[in-house]
Amino acid sequence: DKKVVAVSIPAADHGWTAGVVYHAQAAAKEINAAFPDVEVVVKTSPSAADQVSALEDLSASRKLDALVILPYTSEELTQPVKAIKDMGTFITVVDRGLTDASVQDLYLAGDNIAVGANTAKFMIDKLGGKGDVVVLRGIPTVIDDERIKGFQDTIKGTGIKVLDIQYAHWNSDEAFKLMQDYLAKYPHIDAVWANDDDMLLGVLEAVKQSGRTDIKLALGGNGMKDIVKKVIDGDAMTPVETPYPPSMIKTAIYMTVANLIGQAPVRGHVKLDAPLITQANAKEYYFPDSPF
Amino acid sequence: MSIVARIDRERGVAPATPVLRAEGVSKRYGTVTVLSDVTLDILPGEIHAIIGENGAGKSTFMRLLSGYIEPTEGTLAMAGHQVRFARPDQAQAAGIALVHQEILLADALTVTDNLFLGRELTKGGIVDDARMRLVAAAKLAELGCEVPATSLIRDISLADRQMVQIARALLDEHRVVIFDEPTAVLTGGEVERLLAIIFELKARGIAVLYISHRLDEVQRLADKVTVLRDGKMVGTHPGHTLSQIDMARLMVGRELNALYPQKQATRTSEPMLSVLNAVVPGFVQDVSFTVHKGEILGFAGMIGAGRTELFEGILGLRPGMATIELNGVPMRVHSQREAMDAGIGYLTEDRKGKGLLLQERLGPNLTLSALASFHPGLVLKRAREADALTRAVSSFDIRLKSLAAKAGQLSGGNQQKLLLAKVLLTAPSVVIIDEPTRGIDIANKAQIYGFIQDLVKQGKACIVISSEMQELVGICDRIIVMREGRISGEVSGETMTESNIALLATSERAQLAEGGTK
Amino acid sequence: MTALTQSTAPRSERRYQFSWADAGPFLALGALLVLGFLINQDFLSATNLSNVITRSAYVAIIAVGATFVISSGGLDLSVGSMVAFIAGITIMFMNVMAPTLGLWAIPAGMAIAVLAGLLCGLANGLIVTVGKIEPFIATLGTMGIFRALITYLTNGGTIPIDKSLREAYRPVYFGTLGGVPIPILISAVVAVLGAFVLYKTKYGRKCAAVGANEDVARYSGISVIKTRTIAYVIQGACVAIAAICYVPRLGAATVTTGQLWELQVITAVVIGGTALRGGKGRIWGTIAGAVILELIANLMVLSDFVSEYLVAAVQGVIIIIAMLVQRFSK
Amino acid sequence: MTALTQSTAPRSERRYQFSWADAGPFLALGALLVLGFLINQDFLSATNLSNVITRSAYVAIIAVGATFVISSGGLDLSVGSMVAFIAGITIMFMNVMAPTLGLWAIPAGMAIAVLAGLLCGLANGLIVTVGKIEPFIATLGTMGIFRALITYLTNGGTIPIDKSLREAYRPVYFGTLGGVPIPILISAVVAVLGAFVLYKTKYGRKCAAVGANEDVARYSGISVIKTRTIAYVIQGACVAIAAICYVPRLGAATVTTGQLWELQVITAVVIGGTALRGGKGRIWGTIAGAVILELIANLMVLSDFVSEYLVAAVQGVIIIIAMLVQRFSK
Ligand SMILES: Nc1ncnc2c1ncn2[C@@H]1O[C@H](COP(=O)(O)OP(=O)(O)OP(=O)(O)O)[C@@H](O)[C@H]1O
Ligand SMILES: Nc1ncnc2c1ncn2[C@@H]1O[C@H](COP(=O)(O)OP(=O)(O)OP(=O)(O)O)[C@@H](O)[C@H]1O
Ligand SMILES: [Mg+2]
Ligand SMILES: [Mg+2]
Repeated sequence: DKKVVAVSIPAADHGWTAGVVYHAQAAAKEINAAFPDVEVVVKTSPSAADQVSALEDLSASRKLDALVILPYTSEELTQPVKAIKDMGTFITVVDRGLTDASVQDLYLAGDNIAVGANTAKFMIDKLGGKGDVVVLRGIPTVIDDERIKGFQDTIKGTGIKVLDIQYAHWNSDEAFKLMQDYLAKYPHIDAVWANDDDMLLGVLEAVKQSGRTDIKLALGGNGMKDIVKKVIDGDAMTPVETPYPPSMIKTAIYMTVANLIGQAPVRGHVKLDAPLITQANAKEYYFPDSPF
Repeated sequence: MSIVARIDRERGVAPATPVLRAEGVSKRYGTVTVLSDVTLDILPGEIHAIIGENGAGKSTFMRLLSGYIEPTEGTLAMAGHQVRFARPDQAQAAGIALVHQEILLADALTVTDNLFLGRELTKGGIVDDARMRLVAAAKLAELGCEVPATSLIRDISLADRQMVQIARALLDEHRVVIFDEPTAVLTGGEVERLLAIIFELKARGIAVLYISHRLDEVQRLADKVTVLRDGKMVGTHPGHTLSQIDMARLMVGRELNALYPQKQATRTSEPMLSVLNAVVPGFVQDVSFTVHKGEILGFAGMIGAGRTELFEGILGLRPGMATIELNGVPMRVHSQREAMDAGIGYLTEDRKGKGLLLQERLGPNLTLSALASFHPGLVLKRAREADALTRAVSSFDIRLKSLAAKAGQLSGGNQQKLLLAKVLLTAPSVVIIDEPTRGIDIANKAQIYGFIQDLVKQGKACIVISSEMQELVGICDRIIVMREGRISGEVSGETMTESNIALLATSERAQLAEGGTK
Repeated sequence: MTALTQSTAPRSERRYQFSWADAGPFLALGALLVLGFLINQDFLSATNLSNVITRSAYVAIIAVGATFVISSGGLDLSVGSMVAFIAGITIMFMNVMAPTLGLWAIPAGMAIAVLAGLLCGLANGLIVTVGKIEPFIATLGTMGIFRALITYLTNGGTIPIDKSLREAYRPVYFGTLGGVPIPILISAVVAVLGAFVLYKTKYGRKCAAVGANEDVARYSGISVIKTRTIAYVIQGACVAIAAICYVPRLGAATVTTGQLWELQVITAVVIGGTALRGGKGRIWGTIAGAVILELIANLMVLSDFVSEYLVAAVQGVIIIIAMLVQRFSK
Repeated sequence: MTALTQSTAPRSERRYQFSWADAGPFLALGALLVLGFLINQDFLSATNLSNVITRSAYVAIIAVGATFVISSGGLDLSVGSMVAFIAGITIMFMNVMAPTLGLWAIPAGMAIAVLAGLLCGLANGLIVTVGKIEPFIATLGTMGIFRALITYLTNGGTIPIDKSLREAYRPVYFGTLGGVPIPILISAVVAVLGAFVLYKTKYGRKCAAVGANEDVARYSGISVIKTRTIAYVIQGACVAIAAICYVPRLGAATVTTGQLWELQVITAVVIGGTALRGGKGRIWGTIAGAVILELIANLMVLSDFVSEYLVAAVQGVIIIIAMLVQRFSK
């Protein structure tokens, strides 16, 4: 009998989640082709409630040998995932940890705090410890909170001042508008941080249009291929990038399958680092064929 | 019940105390005065007719008495006590009911729902549908209306809707019942039954206010007749002393010519529109007829005979089948547009629901079906539209206070005239008019008859569907009578009498009598 | 009058007539069940069906309220945010009270939820009726307001329910009574109550009248403002009940709770046969509509035909087809 | 005749009368400008205002189309997804054509965009009119379909425009003509055309008639199906024009492009004074409405009063207040 690995991820509702869907599907295709006795099923859900529903549906209709899940939110998905674990399913959790850590057999995550912190460190360095910064944040969620927290904790005590911080919903259009408004509101801005690369695209257009020269840095995060390309090309305004690769889902799926069919049990906690991508190492993070 | 008790008590004490009194009431809309300084007493057990030309302010006055609008000036008193109605239901609670000139029912609800709207019968807090249906059916049967109490209003004919409205007003005991042109959409039998009911109300000591442009009804009914002209009161007269001609003269304020124009021999034997085997599922079976160039062809019948449906079916306004020959050319009509383009104009009987955009100004309403002729290039010619409106207002004598009015602000009769003008703008060669003079005052009726005659004089053909037999006899060359969706006979020349039409309209096999009144 | 009686004899009462229009949503439901079975045999398994119906309970409960609002001629786009907002304050209240009240914090919190629902509904109703603002815009405004409030309350994150209450509260979603999941029972009760009020009480008649023709209603002595406001209040109560069932399912309220539910709710109502322009509501049709929507989503998960990217498209197509089938089965 | 001359001689057509109802949105706009200036002096700077108005261009252009749809008694929820879909296929087409056509790929792509817009609009229109499906549901369905299609085309990500075309296309958003940003000019042209068609042509009359009373329109020889379908086609064309202006702004189409624009568009139309139940459209009010919405968002950023969490709430409140002001200034 085939071993079933269910993959439950958010629907592609912006760039990063689109990357997740892409990599998950790629992994499923590769594994289904390579291992005849493993079936990987990918299901996307547009909300937390839908994700819970999808879990119920998947587990009601067949026995799952393993579940790889990138949960919408930690609190809401903990109980439903636990219910599946209780049926004897191997649980791999990606990115957002469940509130009850004992549920996850394998946990693989990026480091959102580090995304914020590393960006902040670079900024402090580059600006010489002082300067006026505006920040664009995404959608009210834990990821967003953690990145902002990492950033703010790091600049505490330095001369870096956050002039303004507003939501732009991880959406380039909204970021474009918000940046235009920041530019109208503040006659002098040293640096911009958009905590996601989708937003950075909008920011860059707005800065370009304004023709202002006071903005020295415009940084993003997440490792979008267009931004990594900029780093490779030695862009002055965006010289660095922090990765938060959606491909972590692929890693997680492979590790889970390895656990199922391999001899070596895979358990525990894997934290992907968020090192600064610079011109020196950018090539390693550049995947021109990924949609993200 | 308590109301009746009170009425009895009052009658015992002071029989002459007016049950309702309007004192010096006026109504203005902005700067437009619609009604000025009207004082009127209404006594219990009295039938009081209000007559006047279209736009004289009759409906406005009635709406004011029954709480639909509030007077700008003046007061109302009931049994000597001053009252103020902010809403119609307050007037209803005080014992005043109005049967509106325009149908005011909720289309999406059933007959029963509409009858009991806002005063449902309940049993232990639960609405008692079964009992309401019974009561509704009984009340409708009493009025001679046989629609099922469970039909949706939108599925029943206009006449039936009017009966439902009347039933609604009569459901509770009232002290004053106001009828605003109740018979405009009714035919002979229904009218008789309604008049009988009104006499019954009178006998019970209930005051009745009655508005009609059918002066014969007024003459039969009214104890008193009050005449309004241009929003002002002209006078109150004892009813039975006035002849119809007197009433007309009082309304118009001048001498009147004959109501019906002299018949002209414009009819030719050249067929203009022939309809063969028309079928409208559920309404009409196998109807064929021909109308000739220069002819006025009448269609008579009881309510529910299917006349409206016949023509709507022919013109593609509802599902139906018919073979048509227009000027000898066979054709099929799938939509009103095609009919218009072929030169067939149709004036609907439902001016409020299907005829006019009530929220729209007069110009756009007038030109709606003839937009092409106001639109020679890309741009709509506003000046041409304004011209057309001015012309229509004068040639159809549309009475209005301002050319910027909305269609819904016109009085009922004037809406009808606007609608007629609208249909004739399409320059049809065959004009089908469903109830041409519904709600039109006597002076203007003559005008419209004249107009119809002008049409046939120009070599057009005209079909007139009417529930007023007298009117058909007065103007038509030939009258087809329908019954239960079929043609039951045809009258012309000597046989064209009201009694023959009535006979054909009601009984299976009619023996027509010759001669009689014309 | 002989003619009249003759001609109308064959027309009988409608009462016992089978109405295709009313049966539409149930036929669509049946068709979907058959389709589902053809696609995947597991579809008709008791677990799967019970899961799906349980899940449709929220939307069904809210949609019962929406049937009132819509049949009275209104519209409410704020219900999704309102669920989140009410769930949020309910959880906060329960958490605060848990130390003093113990498990009694749960019923107390439920009472607070209902109160909050009534107030939110009242606010919507008053803005629409007294403020005379187009319902679409008014409730779009309050949708933003409720959503922002829950964002503010959660500091942009999540409010989880206290561990001490969690287990005791769980059965409200996960429990069964006589083998029937509790949310299904609750939604059945709400639907029966809704049907009773809409079909059997004076208020229901007023509601339909106001939606069918405001003028006629007003002239019949029905207060349009009061009737329509009450419809919004009923909607608020239904949202509160849905929130009460929702909280134990995920154990938390977040800023994304209930997002886009308003569209699902309205779709359920319309699929159920209630006309958006008001007039007459169909509670049972609404329930069928809510189940249909969940079934479609469930089918998408169970079938493997559709690319993940195209799920929304297929759902859209199925809904349009369902409406077409309904329209032309008349 | 006599009656008219007697009592009404002095009163003529409305043409020169001032109407408070029509002025409502412009008054609200003025009030907002004053408020903005009080909050932040930079608000009235030329750059800021020009940015804001340029930004409102998309919504304004789409909302002109929506004014047709709504005044003809319809509704279109799919416009946001349609922008994304059209932008997506336009970019794909341009990219494919760039090697052969060079810069001519840009106008060719624009033509394709317009064609696609007309077809999408036609599809919406036919589903609503011929399919007789409630516009809310029909366009909710196509909204899902368009969104899924763009997700599918982009693989859930982004379709950027070819580098070789980027610079040549940029001015369509960022360029100016006689000092006026091009998107503003385009939306002005669209509005003038829209106003012309709606107020000065036969079609405009038909549109309003169909929206006001379908039966009257039908009995007046107007094809309800044709008229309403054309309104959706016009909507499609407007969406295409908006997409054409949109592409050069960020040089890409993504799965999130145009999300929730449908709500903004409808809000703009309603704030502008067009009634959602149809019958009368106000193109210039719609334009004012679109600018008002952008101004409110702009004010939120420029002012420092509001917590980032509460921005949506304050926007909701301002919109409701704007509607109330409008309502009661009548
Ligand atoms: N809301 C309104 N605003 C302005 N004018 C109005 C309004 N309502 C009615 N009028 C005007 O008041 C006048 C009287 O109207 P009313 O309906 O009372 O006439 P009527 O005597 O009932 O006529 P008919 O016999 O045609 O029914 C008409 O000229 C009409 O245009
Ligand atoms: N809802 C309905 N369902 C079935 N039959 C109906 C319905 N309404 C009317 N009918 C039938 O249709 C036929 C024609 O109705 P209608 O009253 O409209 O005719 P009409 O001659 O045009 O009357 P009017 O004088 O009102 O114009 C009658 O046989 C009537 O019984
Ligand atoms: Mg009148
Ligand atoms: Mg008729």
